[in-house]
Amino acid sequence: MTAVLAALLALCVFPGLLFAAAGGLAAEFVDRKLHARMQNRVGPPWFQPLADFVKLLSKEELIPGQADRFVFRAMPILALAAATTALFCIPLFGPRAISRFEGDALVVLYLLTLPTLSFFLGGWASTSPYASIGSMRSLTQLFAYEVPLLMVLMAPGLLAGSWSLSGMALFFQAHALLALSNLPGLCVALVALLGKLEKVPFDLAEAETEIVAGTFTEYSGRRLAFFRLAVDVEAVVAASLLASVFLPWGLSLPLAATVPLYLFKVLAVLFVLALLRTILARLRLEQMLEFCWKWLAPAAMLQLLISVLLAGGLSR
Amino acid sequence: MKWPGKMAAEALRQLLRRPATVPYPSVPAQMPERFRGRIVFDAATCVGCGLCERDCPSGALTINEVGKKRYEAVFQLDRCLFCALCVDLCNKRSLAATREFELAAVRRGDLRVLYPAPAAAKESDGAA
Amino acid sequence: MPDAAATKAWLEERFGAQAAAPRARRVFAEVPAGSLRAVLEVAREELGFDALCAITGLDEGESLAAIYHLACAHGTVLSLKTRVPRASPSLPTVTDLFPGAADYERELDDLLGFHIEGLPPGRRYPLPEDFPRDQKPLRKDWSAR
Amino acid sequence: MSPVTIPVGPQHPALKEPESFDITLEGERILGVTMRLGYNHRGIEKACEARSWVQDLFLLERICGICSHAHSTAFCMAVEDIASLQVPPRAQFIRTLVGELERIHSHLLWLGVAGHEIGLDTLMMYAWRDRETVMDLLALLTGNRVNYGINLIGGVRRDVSAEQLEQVLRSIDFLEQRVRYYVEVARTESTLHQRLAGVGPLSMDDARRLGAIGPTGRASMVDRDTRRDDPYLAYGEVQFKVITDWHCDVYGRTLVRLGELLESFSIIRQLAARLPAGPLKVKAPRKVPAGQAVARYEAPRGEDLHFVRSNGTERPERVKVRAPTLANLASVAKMLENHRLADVPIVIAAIDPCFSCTDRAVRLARSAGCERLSWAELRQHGIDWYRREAGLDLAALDRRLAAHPPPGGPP
Repeated sequence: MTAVLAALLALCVFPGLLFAAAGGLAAEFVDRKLHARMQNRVGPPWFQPLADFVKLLSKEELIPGQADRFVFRAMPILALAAATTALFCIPLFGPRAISRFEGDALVVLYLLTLPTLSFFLGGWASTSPYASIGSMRSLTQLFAYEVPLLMVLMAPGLLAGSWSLSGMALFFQAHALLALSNLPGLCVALVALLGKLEKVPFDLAEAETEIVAGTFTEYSGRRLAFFRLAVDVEAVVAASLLASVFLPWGLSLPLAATVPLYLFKVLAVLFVLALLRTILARLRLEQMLEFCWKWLAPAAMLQLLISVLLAGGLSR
Repeated sequence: MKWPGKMAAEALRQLLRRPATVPYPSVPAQMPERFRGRIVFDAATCVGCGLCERDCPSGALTINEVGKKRYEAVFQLDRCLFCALCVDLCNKRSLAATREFELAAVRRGDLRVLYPAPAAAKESDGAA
Repeated sequence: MPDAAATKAWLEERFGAQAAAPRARRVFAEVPAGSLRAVLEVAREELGFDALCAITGLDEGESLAAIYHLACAHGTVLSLKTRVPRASPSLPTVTDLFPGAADYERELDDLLGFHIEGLPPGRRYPLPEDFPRDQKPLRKDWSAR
Repeated sequence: MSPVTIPVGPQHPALKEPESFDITLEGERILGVTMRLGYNHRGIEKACEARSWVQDLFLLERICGICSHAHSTAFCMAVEDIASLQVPPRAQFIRTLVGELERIHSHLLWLGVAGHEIGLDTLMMYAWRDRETVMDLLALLTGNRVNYGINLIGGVRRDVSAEQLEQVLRSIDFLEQRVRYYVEVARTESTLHQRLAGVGPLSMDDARRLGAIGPTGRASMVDRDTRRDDPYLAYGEVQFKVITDWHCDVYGRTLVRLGELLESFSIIRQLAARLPAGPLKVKAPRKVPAGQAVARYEAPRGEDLHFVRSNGTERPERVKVRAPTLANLASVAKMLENHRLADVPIVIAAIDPCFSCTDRAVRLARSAGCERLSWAELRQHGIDWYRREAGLDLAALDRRLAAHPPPGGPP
């Protein structure tokens, strides 16, 4: 009975839906505020993302006549569910995540890819030309950033000899200095994350001035609110993932220290993301592909090489 | 040398600066002295020559004779384009441009402003 | 370098056109519709009037007129007027000489009812597609009410 | 993938004014573009024929919100030419000063729009923040931020005081430093450069053939500038360079505009140093003698041409306005040929289109098979939906609105 209650609690409150949603809205606020201040603007008040969410919930929802209604309706829920589920496997306030098993690193990556796929399907199902082009772009983009991201996330795993995020975290608690070798990977991951979160310079899928709102063009009301929340949750999950994999220090400290430490790391990741999207222009699709394959993927290979060599040295 | 992120220093500097945004309307906006806002009419000095009415580009202004040498002015603020040409044309300086610019109204009727003739009781006052 | 006086003299001599140069760098001339294209072409080739700035359409009662404003690199503007009868206001297109002129000619058609011979097909400009074709707003006898 | 046609406009985030570009795409590649213009046609030329000369001046100033001074000055010059009025030199200088300030505000506006079109909103925020300086200057000098109303046939309406000139020079110094920073950014920021360089190419031959003017033409080495070629106002008395560029693309157009900003600062300094004393205007006749004139004015977007004909009455017989955008639109289709969808917004923006100028009656584009709701139906639908779904009763508001219809609503 208590096990069921605990599971329900985990599902709904921590680190489940409530925590993820609160974290996501907070992350959106931080991002928007930093973006605004770097542009010398005031920026939104702290409750603005929540207010936007509530407002969207109360709005009328329109579904295009020719849209595939089931896919159109299901995709926002799928995106939100996938992003939230990923949080269960990420070590937040300690080296051990709520759910951990060998190979959970890949599951998290898979779960983080699902929202992008759901954007694609949602956009495709809505049959609008803007959304279709946005969908094509988001899928094309996926292949560009996903490979480098996967490679750099594998690198610490190679070093730690574990395919579990918790396993990696535990390993780096013992070998704190070795985590420094992953810093090139962190840089690659931060750039790839801009693609995953569809932010400038990689926001081609929803490039406002070109294709209106891209994949989300036909979405309104509740479904749009869920999609936007899913993006926010994805941001906080991805930031947590980067924090636990690339900045694993201090996870075995007492809870009173790990909680602020976690917040600090996540905020640092969000800050870098906000800065990058402030100072860069949106790339074209072929420019993005070229950048990712020409620069990002080789950098990820380099990180992999460093980790392989280090792992070889350790085992000897 | 071309490199991405040349604006980083500038962007980070802004973090330490106060936002450039003027928090209007909580801080009122001050218009410069020459601003051409709502036109006011001084019925006491008007001689009813009608120069202003004749040349108003949008026909926003009418001067009516209500009694012997007594004139009232009617402004249609929804037609007025705030060029203040009428002010320049008036030989008796009966018209003046103010710095008032917050003229939005919910009803069209509110945009019709009557400046009554002098003897018609009260001082000329603004929106009805 | 064609200044106003030289341009005026050239027009009078070459085409026997009536020309006037009321101020520096401005020439006004009238040519018959038949020789319009020839004058435009020769003015471009020989005097360097290589930019067609605008075409003004006029309603002069009995006739309609079009003024072709040409500019050269030295600032002289040559305004060539040509008249056509109101009953059959037909002008040859100049889009082959000045490809940018298509919109100017469409405007002549839409607003004044010129018939431009040889104008490449395209959408109307500037009036909406559902505006009655026989209504020509810039004619003097047309009013909005 | 079979070709798809996507509508860019009449309502689209990339366009600040309603115009429509139907773009046929194969993947990301553009196969063809059809333009539909005229959404902003307001019949101003016709309206001018029914108003007096001075009324027309203020009507024409409202053709466009950005280059309003260009239109009003061009009209004034044409009328003064017909009536043989000698405008006092001080008035000429003040007109030139306002004209150059207008160019600064327009080019900074353009820089911001260009940044926004390629996703660099930060550039827009900075450029528009700095543009406030010049807007405030214009308000200080003329009495308003746009539609300055400084012109009168025969001169100007307001004088410029010594303190105001000092304020102008101080602001110019600040703006110059900012513009130098933007030049630096444009030259060195690689993502910006990647989005601009090679985009929307227009060769010198094409530019000449299609009649491209203003910065669009000058960025394709068409060395034309009315200010130099056909000097008007006080331009004959100041030194300035005509900025041209050999890039022949959006990047070149950016550099030309930034270069022109620096030239404008220099022109303003010369004007301030040499502002002659004297009267502000000469009296203009109410009936302009019969005649005709062509006036050309180098607006921020290119040459603005006004043709005015008078028949000796209180009203003009014909006023023809050819705004710069119309001359440049023919080039846009050329620039977009075989390019990518992603470049459409910046290529259109790069000619700095001003469609209100161009078109000078708004109706919906009708397409078959669409359900069209009238304003009243749409409003009723909203009220019903909120009552049903959200339990909000907007009927009280509805009753108030019914009693007093909102301004601008249909009868």
